[in-house]
Amino acid sequence: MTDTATAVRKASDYKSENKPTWCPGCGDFGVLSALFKAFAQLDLDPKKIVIVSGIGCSGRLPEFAAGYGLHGVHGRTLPTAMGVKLANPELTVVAVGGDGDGFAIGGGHVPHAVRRNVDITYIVMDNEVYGLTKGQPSPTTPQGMAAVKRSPSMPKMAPRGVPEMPLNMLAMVLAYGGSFIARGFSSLPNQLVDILVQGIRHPGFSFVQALSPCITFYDTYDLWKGVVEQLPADWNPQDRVRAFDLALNEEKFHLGLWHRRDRPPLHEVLGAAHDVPAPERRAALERVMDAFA
Amino acid sequence: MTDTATAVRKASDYKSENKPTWCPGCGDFGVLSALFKAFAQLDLDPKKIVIVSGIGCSGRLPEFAAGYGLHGVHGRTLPTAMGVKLANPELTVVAVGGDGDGFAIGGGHVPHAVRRNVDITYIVMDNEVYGLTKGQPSPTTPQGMAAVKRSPSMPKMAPRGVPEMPLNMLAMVLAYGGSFIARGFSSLPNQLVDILVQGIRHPGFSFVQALSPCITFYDTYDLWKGVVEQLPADWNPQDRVRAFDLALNEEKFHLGLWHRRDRPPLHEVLGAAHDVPAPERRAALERVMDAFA
Amino acid sequence: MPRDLTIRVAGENGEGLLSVGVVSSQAFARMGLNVYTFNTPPAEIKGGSSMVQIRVGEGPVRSQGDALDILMAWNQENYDFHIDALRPGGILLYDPGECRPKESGSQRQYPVPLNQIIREQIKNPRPKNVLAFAVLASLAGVPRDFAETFVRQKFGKRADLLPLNLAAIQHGYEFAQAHIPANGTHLPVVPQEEGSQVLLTGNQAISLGAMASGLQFFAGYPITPASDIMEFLSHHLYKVGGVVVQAEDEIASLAAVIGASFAGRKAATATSGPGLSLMVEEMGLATMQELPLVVIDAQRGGPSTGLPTRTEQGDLDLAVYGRHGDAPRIVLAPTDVEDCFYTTMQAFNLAEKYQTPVILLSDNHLSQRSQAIPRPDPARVPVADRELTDGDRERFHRYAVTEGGVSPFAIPGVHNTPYVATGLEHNERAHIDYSPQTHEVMMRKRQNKILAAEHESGFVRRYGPAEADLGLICWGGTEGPVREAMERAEEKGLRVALLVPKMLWPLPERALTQFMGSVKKTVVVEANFSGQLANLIQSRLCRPVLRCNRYDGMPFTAGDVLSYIEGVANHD
Amino acid sequence: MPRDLTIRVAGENGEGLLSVGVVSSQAFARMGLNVYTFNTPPAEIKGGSSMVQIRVGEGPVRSQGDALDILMAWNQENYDFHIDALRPGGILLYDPGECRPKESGSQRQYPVPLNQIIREQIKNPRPKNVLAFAVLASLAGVPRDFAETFVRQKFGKRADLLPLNLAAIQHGYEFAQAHIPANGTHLPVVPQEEGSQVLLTGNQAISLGAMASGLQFFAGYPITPASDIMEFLSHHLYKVGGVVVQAEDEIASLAAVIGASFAGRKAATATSGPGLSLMVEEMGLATMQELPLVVIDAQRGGPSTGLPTRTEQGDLDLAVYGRHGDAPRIVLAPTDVEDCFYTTMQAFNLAEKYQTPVILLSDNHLSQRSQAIPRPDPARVPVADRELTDGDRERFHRYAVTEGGVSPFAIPGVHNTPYVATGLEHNERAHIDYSPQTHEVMMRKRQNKILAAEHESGFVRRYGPAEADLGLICWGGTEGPVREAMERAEEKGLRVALLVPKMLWPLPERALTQFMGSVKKTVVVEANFSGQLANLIQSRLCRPVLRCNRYDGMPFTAGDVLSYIEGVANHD
Ligand SMILES: Cc1ncc(C[n+]2csc(CCOP(=O)(O)OP(=O)(O)O)c2C)c(N)n1
Ligand SMILES: Cc1ncc(C[n+]2csc(CCOP(=O)(O)OP(=O)(O)O)c2C)c(N)n1
Ligand code: SF4
Ligand code: SF4
Ligand SMILES: [Mg+2]
Ligand SMILES: [Mg+2]
Repeated sequence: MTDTATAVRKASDYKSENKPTWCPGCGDFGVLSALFKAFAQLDLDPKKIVIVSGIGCSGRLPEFAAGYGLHGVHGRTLPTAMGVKLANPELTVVAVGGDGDGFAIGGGHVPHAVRRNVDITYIVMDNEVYGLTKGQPSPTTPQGMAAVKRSPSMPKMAPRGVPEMPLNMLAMVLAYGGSFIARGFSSLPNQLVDILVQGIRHPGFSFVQALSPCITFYDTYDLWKGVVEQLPADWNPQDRVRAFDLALNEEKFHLGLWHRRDRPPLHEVLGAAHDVPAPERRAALERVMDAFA
Repeated sequence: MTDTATAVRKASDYKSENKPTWCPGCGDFGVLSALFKAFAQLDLDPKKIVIVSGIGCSGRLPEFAAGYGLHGVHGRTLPTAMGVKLANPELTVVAVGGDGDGFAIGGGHVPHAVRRNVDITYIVMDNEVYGLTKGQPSPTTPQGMAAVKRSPSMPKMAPRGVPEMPLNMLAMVLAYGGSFIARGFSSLPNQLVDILVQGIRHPGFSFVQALSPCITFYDTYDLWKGVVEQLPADWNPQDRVRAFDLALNEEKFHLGLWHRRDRPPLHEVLGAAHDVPAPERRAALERVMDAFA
Repeated sequence: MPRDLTIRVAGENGEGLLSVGVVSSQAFARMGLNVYTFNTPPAEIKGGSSMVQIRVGEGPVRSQGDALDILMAWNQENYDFHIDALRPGGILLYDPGECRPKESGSQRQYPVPLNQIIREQIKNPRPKNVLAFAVLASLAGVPRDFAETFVRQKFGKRADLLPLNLAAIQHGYEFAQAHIPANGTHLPVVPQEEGSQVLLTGNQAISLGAMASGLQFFAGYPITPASDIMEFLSHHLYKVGGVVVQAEDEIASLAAVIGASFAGRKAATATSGPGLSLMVEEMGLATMQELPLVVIDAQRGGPSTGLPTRTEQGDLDLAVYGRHGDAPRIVLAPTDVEDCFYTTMQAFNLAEKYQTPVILLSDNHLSQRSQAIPRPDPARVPVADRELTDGDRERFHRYAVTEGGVSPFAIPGVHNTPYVATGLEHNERAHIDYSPQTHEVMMRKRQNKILAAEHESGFVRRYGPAEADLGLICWGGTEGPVREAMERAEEKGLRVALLVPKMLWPLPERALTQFMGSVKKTVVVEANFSGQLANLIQSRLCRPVLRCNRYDGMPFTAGDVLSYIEGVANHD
Repeated sequence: MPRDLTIRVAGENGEGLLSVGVVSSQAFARMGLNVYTFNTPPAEIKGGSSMVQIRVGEGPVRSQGDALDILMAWNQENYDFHIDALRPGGILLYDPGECRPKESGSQRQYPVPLNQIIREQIKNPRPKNVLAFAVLASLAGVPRDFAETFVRQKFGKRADLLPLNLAAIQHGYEFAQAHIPANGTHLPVVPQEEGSQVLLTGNQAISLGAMASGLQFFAGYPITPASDIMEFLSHHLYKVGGVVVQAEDEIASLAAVIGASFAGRKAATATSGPGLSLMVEEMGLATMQELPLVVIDAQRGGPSTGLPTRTEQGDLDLAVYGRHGDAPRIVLAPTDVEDCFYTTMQAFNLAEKYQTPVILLSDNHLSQRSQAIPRPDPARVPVADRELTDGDRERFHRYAVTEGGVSPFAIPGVHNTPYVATGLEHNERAHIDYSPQTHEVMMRKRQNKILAAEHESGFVRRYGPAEADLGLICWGGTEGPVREAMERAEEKGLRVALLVPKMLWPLPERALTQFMGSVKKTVVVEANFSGQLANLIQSRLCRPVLRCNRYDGMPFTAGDVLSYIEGVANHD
């Protein structure tokens, strides 16, 4: 299974005919190209890929890729992706979206996708801001005035500083019982490719926080380049408690595979839709009806 | 501030004229009477209490209490309670609801109420089942066949066992950054009263998981009586990581104050609605309009 | 021999009251009789006063009945509450240990010491339901050996319960035969082929209809009175290759259904008003992405949380108009339990044929009641599937503008024609496109496609003479009592016709226009306050209609409708 | 001297294009002229082609204008796209370094080397917007010292920018005066009292109206084109004792608003179609609990995510009918920027008076455009407050059935009359009660209360002769172009009248009936596909109307409506 060696498809095979509409310099470009490379490494057939997204700059991603895409409404990527996967477990299902899409309006779906261990890869393109709606704070925007100082255009909404403490998505997904949790950075594409390859291969819910700066409304490039750091050399991805500790207390952004554990994916526990010949289906139906006769 | 000594109101003063409609033996009776006692200890004026609830057996609680109540729709207690509190921070706002109300349909609101540190007390009456809709599994129902064995009527929905891993609410609220996190048991009322008194006094978001068995659809009385245990004597409620460790790995239900930290509540950071004399308001409005002339 | 009997048993919930209804209706159905039940659950989960009503007869039984033929009251409170519903000449059975009825000149009163028999003879409270059943069965002419066989079949596997229940049959029959003269209460045994009749609730019939249509994905969230569809399917859908998920809420349910439909499966969810309200945004997406799917809405009393265990037809407006922007879909309403099966099949078929969400409007009363019906025959409705692309990448336009507005569908993993379904405005190739031209063309495509469904046949039923003085229009579960009222009105010499549209959007305008042209006055009968169908008809046809509305949470009775009809008739 | 000028500037977004619109409209407004802007933002966040349009004149300016008087094209692509919109005799200004126009016999063409001036003379790209403004201002007759004073006021605090912008004014005026003959393009300076006119967008006027009404709690979630209401209020509401929360979604927004209203504050949220769809369940709760609150819906192109930056009037059905069960509320629609202020005040007043949610329907075009309007006077609309209980515990019935249906309100912490507001059916004392009697009474109470609002005065405007051949009806932001078309039709000798209901639910039936009686034919003009107001009128009045719809995401022009009017007139 040396995918890189046997790969017949190139990253560029996963490009669609639509030119990305993102601002030049947007971090999302890095995520998109990492995804193309991961697909190529895994040599996935585009017709068996479904990318599900919500609304946001990040949510436009499926249109720029060559597979199937479902660009749904704001915040509902995860249950939608679950529907796709349970309808046909042979598909590779990738869900993508922003920090707002995933952790504000969509935040109620994350715990359930995680606990079900739906076999999809979920990439949150975290820019700590609402990009598409032009610069309001998101659930991950840092608290207080600091944010305002970093970028004069941000946040529109909080003249006296963002009043809320930001959410910590890694700690949250750990608490939900996530079976694959990783963090990458759009400006470090090789690692991101690697994480995505592992995540797609992981049989279960793979959570990938992809730091992906918004150059227009909250430019964190310089800041983030200064604070990213690899996970310690002795990191044990089985150790959930240490991961929680780090997530809550890190001063830097640690990149890499934070946590991994084996749990059967939902479609194995619950079953999935599958074809049954019509006569068998008919017979089964009649047996059910017999009970009411 | 020895409330017990100076209290002039009795627990029975907080009873409304409506007789509870719960099944005889329902755990929710214990929660209700603990709440009455806590109100009495704090000597709260009923007209300054607002109990906000969603839908569920547990959601009926406000009608049985003498204060103001807002019995809203399913799953929206927390933002509703936030509206009440920000409208008038002098009110004592208590939100109550079930495990489904809070962690299924309402699960998206919990992280935000917690990170905002809205100054309310949120009691989740956790019976690990959907009571009002007659016995479907909830987000806290144990996974697999075990549940079915414990109670033959449960779960209606999962003939081959609940496929999902249950959510761990304490770990979740810890990950969200909760400032007051405790667990009580409806069958141990004294401790629950104590927790509620502390929670109501705590200036910020107080999360109380109240184990409260559903005698009709998932009778866990015997089981739970056997597995509840107090937090260890050397417990340090500041230690978030140990709390997370215990939450994830406990085989018993540990009762008591799990975690506490100081953070200013939302209405102090953001401000709240308050009366301003009409001429001042008018003058402020004119100043705003001047900028557009 | 009576045409039919309307029997009500009222008592404390939790004493097996609800199961008296279940046992009796099963037994009557086995006798080959028509059965129609009606319950009002109490506000409490356990305990509280409740009643079950069974109407049973040889001829068609179209509604829960008006005045009662037999009332069995288990205690004083229930006697007081229900006695006025007993018709003159009707039979009151009461437990003399619990209840002291007032003297009545016009009603026959018999004490039935249920609790005493339980206490002293059976010595176990469990079979109170079967005891009550036995008394009623005896009165209704169910042969005792038939009742015994029934109990043996039902409890045969429970060695602890069988003897108790057989004893209950014995004591019930013996008591009844000794103390209650069965004047004019005996119903016939109607020979029937084994298995040719089934006793189903509306929700069961809908679930079976969905299975027969090829449903393979169901996601839902519990809510009264729709939950039992999900429960039923979770027990059975896997047998036909399907899967059921209990989602975290209704939005997630519909989102998952959208995902599954996009991936090529027939998919559905079921909910009630509050859930449908939450689904509004995802419904618009399904219209925009042209995805086939079915949303079942078992309406209950509203607004808001309302009256969860009561009935109403208050969600029609929401079903038709609940979307931002012009996002049409098809709305159907089955009319009785048998029709639930077939109309559900049609719902799936139309969803596939028009690549659109279809809302199926049932109601609490229809969902929850049991009716004995001829065993459904799936072959009567040929199953339709969505039109698929031929897989030619160059030619493939997911939203090709075609004559009928329907464009070929591509299935991930199957067709080598990937595309992105988006909720933003898009052109034929599914690319995002905000140009005025594209928006205009696509608006027309989506709208005209749905409006074309008006011409589907089989969605309008007409009853009565070709020309009439009064034309009734009703929809959904209200059909039964209205038909019954119409039949009674005919007996009284009134010329009444009835039109029942089962498709409510698009509205079958031609049929309605024709109908309204054939009657002197039109009345829309529906169980809501504002006259939602009446408004819809007026908005499309600009012809005023009269309105007969019930909005107290109770289903119409035939008597309600009849007195309205007579009132209108006398007004001329 | 022209009556007014319609000017369009088209180019790459991101080169300061949008701010040409802002600067120009501010300067024109300071001159005392009427201003009306119109933009179409590109699909991209940054870059992409875009245009800004400003119509400016001394008399009333009611719409964005039809054919352009002046087109300024910054590059070839934009020239190609927009040149057809220039009227015969109109002026084309183009950057000769970027664009090569075709010869035109009927249009005047002048090269304006914007980029060259920027490069060679100003040596900084920032003030391209002011340079473009200066050229246009010179053409439109803005005195140069006036333009300079304006720039000094605007950039006075930015020592880095002021000299650059003054240089842009200088070069722009000098170039224009030297090379572009200003034949018939000079507009007058209209003396006005300082501060008596303000330049506001619809969203700003709504926000100010809400502040004037006593708004003290706002929760919202960002969404185009409503976000700037929340942003505006987050900067200003605290000054009047209010608080603003950005919630996690729209459901939470409305839930919080419900909580705040229950606690006695005036509360509101603002959203667009997708958000309104999500709010449907909480809207029903607010009706059931009889809570005053205001939901602002800035409609955008639909269905689904649709065309977020385009305009449509497609949410009327949802506003009126988007609820399960019969849960009525009041729906209002302001018609222009000035009206946004006053109608918002009325929305809060009606919410308080009738203790009901009120939906205020604006639209993208109305929300985002700027208009110069007389400074709003809050005193023109006296502020109303909800009726409160006298605090008598015995007498207090939260849902007392009163003549008008409105019951006294109790405020937690203030009144010693605690009660529980529930979404379940309840009786006068607010206790849960499913009895048929209670449900019936309460249904009537809630419905009739809202229907009574039909008799509020001031929500219908009528224009034109008392009797007319053609009666137009329109709503919301469509009023401007329709009035303009009507005026032009009158000039052509056609007899046209116009009725504009600002209250859409309950529908002002009396006024509509009277109006339709005074005209020979009625046409409903609205920017949606299905004719949502037309359907509503037909459903209530049973009188057929003609329909004039635009559904391509663009606002009506007066020309659109005029040609429709002429078409109908010629048909007779
Ligand atoms: C129901 C609904 N509410 C609000 C919006 C408006 N909206 C679009 S994207 C977005 C948030 C964007 O932020 P994020 O999810 O972080 O994505 P980003 O643009 O930063 O990639 C919002 C609020 C919407 N489309 N639908
Ligand atoms: C939108 C909506 N969906 C579903 C329901 C039905 N419903 C009522 S309560 C409930 C769950 C009850 O479980 P839980 O919250 O655990 O409360 P409990 O009854 O166990 O106290 C559900 C699904 C509803 N009322 N509204
Ligand atoms: S606004 Fe920000 S997130 Fe959106 S495309 Fe531009 S840079 Fe990227
Ligand atoms: S069903 Fe369960 S949770 Fe509900 S009242 Fe009865 S015992 Fe309590
Ligand atoms: Mg973001
Ligand atoms: Mg529960």
